Amino acid sequence: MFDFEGYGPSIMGGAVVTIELAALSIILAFTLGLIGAMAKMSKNPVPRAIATFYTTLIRGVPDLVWMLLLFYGGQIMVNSFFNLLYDLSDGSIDIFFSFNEFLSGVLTIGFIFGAYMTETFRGAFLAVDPGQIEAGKAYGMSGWQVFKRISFPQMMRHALPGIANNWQVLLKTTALVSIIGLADMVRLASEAAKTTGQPFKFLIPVAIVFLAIAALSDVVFKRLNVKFSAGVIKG
Amino acid sequence: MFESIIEIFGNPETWAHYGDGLVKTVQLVVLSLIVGFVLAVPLAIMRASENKFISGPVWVFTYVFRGTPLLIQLYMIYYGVTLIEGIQESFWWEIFKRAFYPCLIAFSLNTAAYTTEIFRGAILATPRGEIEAAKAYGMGWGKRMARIILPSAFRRAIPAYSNEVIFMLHASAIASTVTIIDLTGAARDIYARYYSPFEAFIFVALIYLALTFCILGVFKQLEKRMLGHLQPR
Amino acid sequence: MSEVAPLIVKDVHKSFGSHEVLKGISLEAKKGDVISLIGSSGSGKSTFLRCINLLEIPTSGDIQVHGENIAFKTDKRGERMPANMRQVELMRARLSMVFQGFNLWSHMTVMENIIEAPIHVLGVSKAEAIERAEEHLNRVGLYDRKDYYPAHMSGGQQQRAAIARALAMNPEVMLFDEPTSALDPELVGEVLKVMRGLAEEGRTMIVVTHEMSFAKDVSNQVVYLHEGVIEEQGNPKSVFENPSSERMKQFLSPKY
Amino acid sequence: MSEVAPLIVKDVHKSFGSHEVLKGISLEAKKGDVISLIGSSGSGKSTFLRCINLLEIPTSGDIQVHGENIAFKTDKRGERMPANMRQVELMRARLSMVFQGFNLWSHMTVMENIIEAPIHVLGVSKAEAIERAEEHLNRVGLYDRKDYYPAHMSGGQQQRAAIARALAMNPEVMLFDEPTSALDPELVGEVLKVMRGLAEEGRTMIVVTHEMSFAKDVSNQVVYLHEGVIEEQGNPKSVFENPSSERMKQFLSPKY
Amino acid sequence: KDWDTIRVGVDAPYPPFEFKAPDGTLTGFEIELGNEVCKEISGNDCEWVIQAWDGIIPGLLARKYDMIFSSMSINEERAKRVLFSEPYYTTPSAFFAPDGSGFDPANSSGKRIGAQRATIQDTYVTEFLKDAEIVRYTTADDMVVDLKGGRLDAMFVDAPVGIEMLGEGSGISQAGEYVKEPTRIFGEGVGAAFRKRDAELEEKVSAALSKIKADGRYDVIMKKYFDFDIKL
Ligand SMILES: Nc1ncnc2c1ncn2[C@@H]1O[C@H](COP(=O)(O)OP(=O)(O)OP(=O)(O)O)[C@@H](O)[C@H]1O
Ligand SMILES: Nc1ncnc2c1ncn2[C@@H]1O[C@H](COP(=O)(O)OP(=O)(O)OP(=O)(O)O)[C@@H](O)[C@H]1O
Ligand SMILES: [Mg+2]
Ligand SMILES: [Mg+2]
Repeated sequence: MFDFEGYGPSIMGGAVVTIELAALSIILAFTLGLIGAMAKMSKNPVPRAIATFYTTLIRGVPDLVWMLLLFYGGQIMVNSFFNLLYDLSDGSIDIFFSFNEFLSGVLTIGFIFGAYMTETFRGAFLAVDPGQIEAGKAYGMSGWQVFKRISFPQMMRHALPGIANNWQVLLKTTALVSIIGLADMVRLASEAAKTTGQPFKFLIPVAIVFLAIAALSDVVFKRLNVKFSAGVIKG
Repeated sequence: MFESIIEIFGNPETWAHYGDGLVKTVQLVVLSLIVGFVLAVPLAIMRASENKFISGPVWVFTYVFRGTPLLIQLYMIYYGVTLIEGIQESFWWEIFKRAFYPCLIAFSLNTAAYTTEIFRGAILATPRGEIEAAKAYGMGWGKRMARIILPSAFRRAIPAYSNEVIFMLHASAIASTVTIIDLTGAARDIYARYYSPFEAFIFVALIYLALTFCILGVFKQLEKRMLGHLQPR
Repeated sequence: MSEVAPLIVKDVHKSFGSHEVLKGISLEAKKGDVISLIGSSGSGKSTFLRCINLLEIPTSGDIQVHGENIAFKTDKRGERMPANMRQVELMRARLSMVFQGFNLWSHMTVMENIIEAPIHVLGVSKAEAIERAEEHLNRVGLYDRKDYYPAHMSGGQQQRAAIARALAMNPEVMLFDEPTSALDPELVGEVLKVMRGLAEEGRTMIVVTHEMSFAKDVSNQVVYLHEGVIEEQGNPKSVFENPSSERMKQFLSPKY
Repeated sequence: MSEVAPLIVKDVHKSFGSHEVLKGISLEAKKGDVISLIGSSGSGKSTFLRCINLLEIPTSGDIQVHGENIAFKTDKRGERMPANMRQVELMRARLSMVFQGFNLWSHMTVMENIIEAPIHVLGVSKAEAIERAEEHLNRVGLYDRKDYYPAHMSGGQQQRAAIARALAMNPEVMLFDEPTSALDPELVGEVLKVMRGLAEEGRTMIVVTHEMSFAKDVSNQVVYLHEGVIEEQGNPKSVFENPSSERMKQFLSPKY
Repeated sequence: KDWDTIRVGVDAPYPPFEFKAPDGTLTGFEIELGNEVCKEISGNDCEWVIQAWDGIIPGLLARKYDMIFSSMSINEERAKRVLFSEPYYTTPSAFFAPDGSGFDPANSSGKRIGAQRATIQDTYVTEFLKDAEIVRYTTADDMVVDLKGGRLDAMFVDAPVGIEMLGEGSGISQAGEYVKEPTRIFGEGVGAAFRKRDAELEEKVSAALSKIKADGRYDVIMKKYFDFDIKL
């Protein structure tokens, strides 16, 4: 039944790739988002400008174009540097760097969603009552302690809906990596669909997997929301 | 680097190609937004209904179209239409043979789903008192909807809808996967012709960026004009 | 007295679930009557007013507007329903309501608010509606604000705009539900002044109010509601100076 | 009197942009002093209190905590900065502040709020922190609320929890910025009672307050601030009964 | 530099030269031949890297892999950017169209004709079939699906690929003659491609290819996939 004319196992493998890709990307996006939000709120205009440039640029250009650019161009950019070394050293320095599709996918999606996360986190940090932070300082906490113990946990509460939303969008965006050649669930299923001439047989199950992950994430985020809204009056 | 830029952009065909792509992208986005909007209005009204039998099916539609990748929706429609019995003999085939219309259908349904949810939220946010006032002045359901609820809901929906428009512009890039030469498709052609990803994609990224800014600008004006009643003076 | 009364309410009952809020209320408004409805919070004043123009459907009882009885039917789930929504809409157009929270349509300017229902419900031409609206705006002293959005006006101005909107329907009866209680004390005066003017013009009005001075000075009939029953009713002089009911005495005592 | 004063403030100035809010304020708090800071709104009371524990950096002037001077430096942009953040943190740990809006950490229970800084700033063990927290909670009458989140308590309870949090740092000096003004009148009493108790125990406290009765009855020194200057200072009896400054007389007049 | 593992770029599916079995493993004529070549040089199979055709030369230049072994026809345009080995096979290109459609390459005005983007076939139709509507595809299988689905009037591909992908009974067959001219476009056979600086690797590969051709291994593989001779 789950054989799917022999394609079943490899599509299942693709589903794992999709989930791994999404999970690693969201971690990267989360990190970049935190850094970006810090930079945007910094008093120093240089990181602020860089972060603003980053978010504007990312949000103004389609994901797919970013993928094509970073996927095809990223490696060239890195390696053209090493090529230069190679040529300058007459071939004695021969370093190269190989991005596999998976890594490129994670980097690209993480990079794109880092920009969306930046905005989410920035809004969430701004929503934290400044009095809460001041109280931390007034009790002698260092900047890092205030961040770790006060701002961050409170910020997460405000950020959670945004994170949930970004996650759902990111999940669907992973489908685009199939276009640049990563053998994720969508790619394997659509190849199978084309080869066998049965698009629905392969694409509908994939759609259902996406819906299932989305529904499951909903449940998880509801739980997380309960956890992070400890201390909030429930309306 | 400079030589290749000159080689690529010195060729008028490159510009023509991007120009055609721009036209295709704009056509696709504008048409699907219009169709999506037209579908979304009745769907949103249904979705806002208290009757589960009316709102339920619409919920299923929006949940499915918002919960799955647009790319899959596109593949299903693009490859699916060829399987419809007898379509190749009918006059419809002239329409669906080319990728444009299947793509337009996928995009329209997708944006309709998102727009439905945006409008539904805006409809439900209509102040109760304003609806009561409309009732109290003798307006029936249809008039209330047409004169009070929808006009104020549309205005409230503008900020969220502007995001949807930008998302649609960005999402339209996947049209290039089904042979449509939109902006992204043009960039892929140029890339393949000259083997230069940077020039091809950075240039197209700039065009998208410019389009995004145009959309933002238009909506900013629209908000200024249409949302005056919500801003404090 | 051969003239038909613009509004007759007969033995209206209203329950929410098992809670009976109105327990048989009857009222007749003759042309030019200004009836003040008073009573403590929760006594059912708003509910009664909303029953009159069927924003709430009375559980039983009848409403007669200018001699015409509103027809009711019972729906599938056994709930009472107007038999003919068109009739209700027409009736509502003849009983203009002014709400406590104004409920001006926020996406329309004052002018648009006022001409909306005359054009789209009564079918008046736009030119005529505007002409009349201007009169009403002058009447309530808001002519210079006609192109403002509600959010850009003070509460008192909004309430006066709402009164102009009600006037524009040229209603048989105007219903007011605590028209001043959402206003700052300074703004109450300007609205009461307009209402006093309307009363002097001979408009038929039913006013739910906490402003005893208004009830006393302006209305020709005061109705005191208590727990869904009319406890006391009559001309303001007798009601305020010689209340026969104990409850009414209590109700008046803290304030006087 | 050989004991070192827990807090000495010397000629503190503070400007925001071109607006000079504090124009040279000096103050010495000896052990057991309860100093009330009074003054009209905008006179700079909060700013002064915030300068004491460096939530605002004074434009000039010195702060000495228990004989130790806080060191300042000038940063690249020419702004005055603490030379050593570690010193500031240690100093802040010794001056516990109780805020007007309580500022309890909303994601922590009362108990967690109280043990947070002792554990993470003072390095007390968790067990010990809890033990001491329980004492303080008993002290302010909140023991049974220890597992509540701030949002689930009344304002008066929150402020008492905030006082317990400040006490848990075992501070040299407690700073209060209008500890009761965010409270409903009924709740003010419970907080003042706790503060009175602290004063009787011999705690050193600096209290910005609008409660003249508290300033009069509880403090041993009253400081009247006006436009960033100390206009009057002394024991409450003389200050309230025989104010020498015209401004102070005016300030007191409307209320007495 | 010693070539322990040779990473090889290939555009799949492009049957019978390279394609994936349902279980996901890569196979085909060039895959088997390539593995022989790699074994000859390094003792190991090649490390295959799948890359869509339109990115295959940039991928090489970016060192995603060290060699392209993917039915790449040797022509001048490409030779400007990459270094080619000796050709190792040659096949003609051909049009394929539904049976009975009467498609004639010489009279293709207004027809929808598919070609794979950036291939020699693309270059050819772009230059010679100016009145036709050219639809460009990233991969060959997309194009075949559209041809089968009736979206294309014809496609222009490497002849064995067309034959293999369409198969018997598909209702689609070759239309017109094989196309091999002009050589300017179609080149003189298919070669492995290298970065220009890796001349040493190119020599090794060319040598290995000659050896494999000479000792009969080439023919064994070829017979598995073709019933005619493509050897050069
Ligand atoms: N939609 C409803 N559903 C249930 N109970 C209702 C509803 N509307 C009103 N009630 C109840 O009916 C009673 C009368 O309400 P009503 O609003 O008529 O009082 P009121 O006299 O207008 O009081 P107030 O002076 O506070 O406006 C109240 O007990 C109220 O809780
Ligand atoms: N961060 C700031 N930036 C600019 N001006 C400020 C800032 N903080 C306070 N001020 C100004 O300093 C002056 C003194 O403010 P402060 O809060 O100290 O007054 P206060 O005596 O505590 O008054 P209140 O009794 O209203 O709390 C005010 O004019 C205020 O506007
Ligand atoms: Mg009421
Ligand atoms: Mg203050």
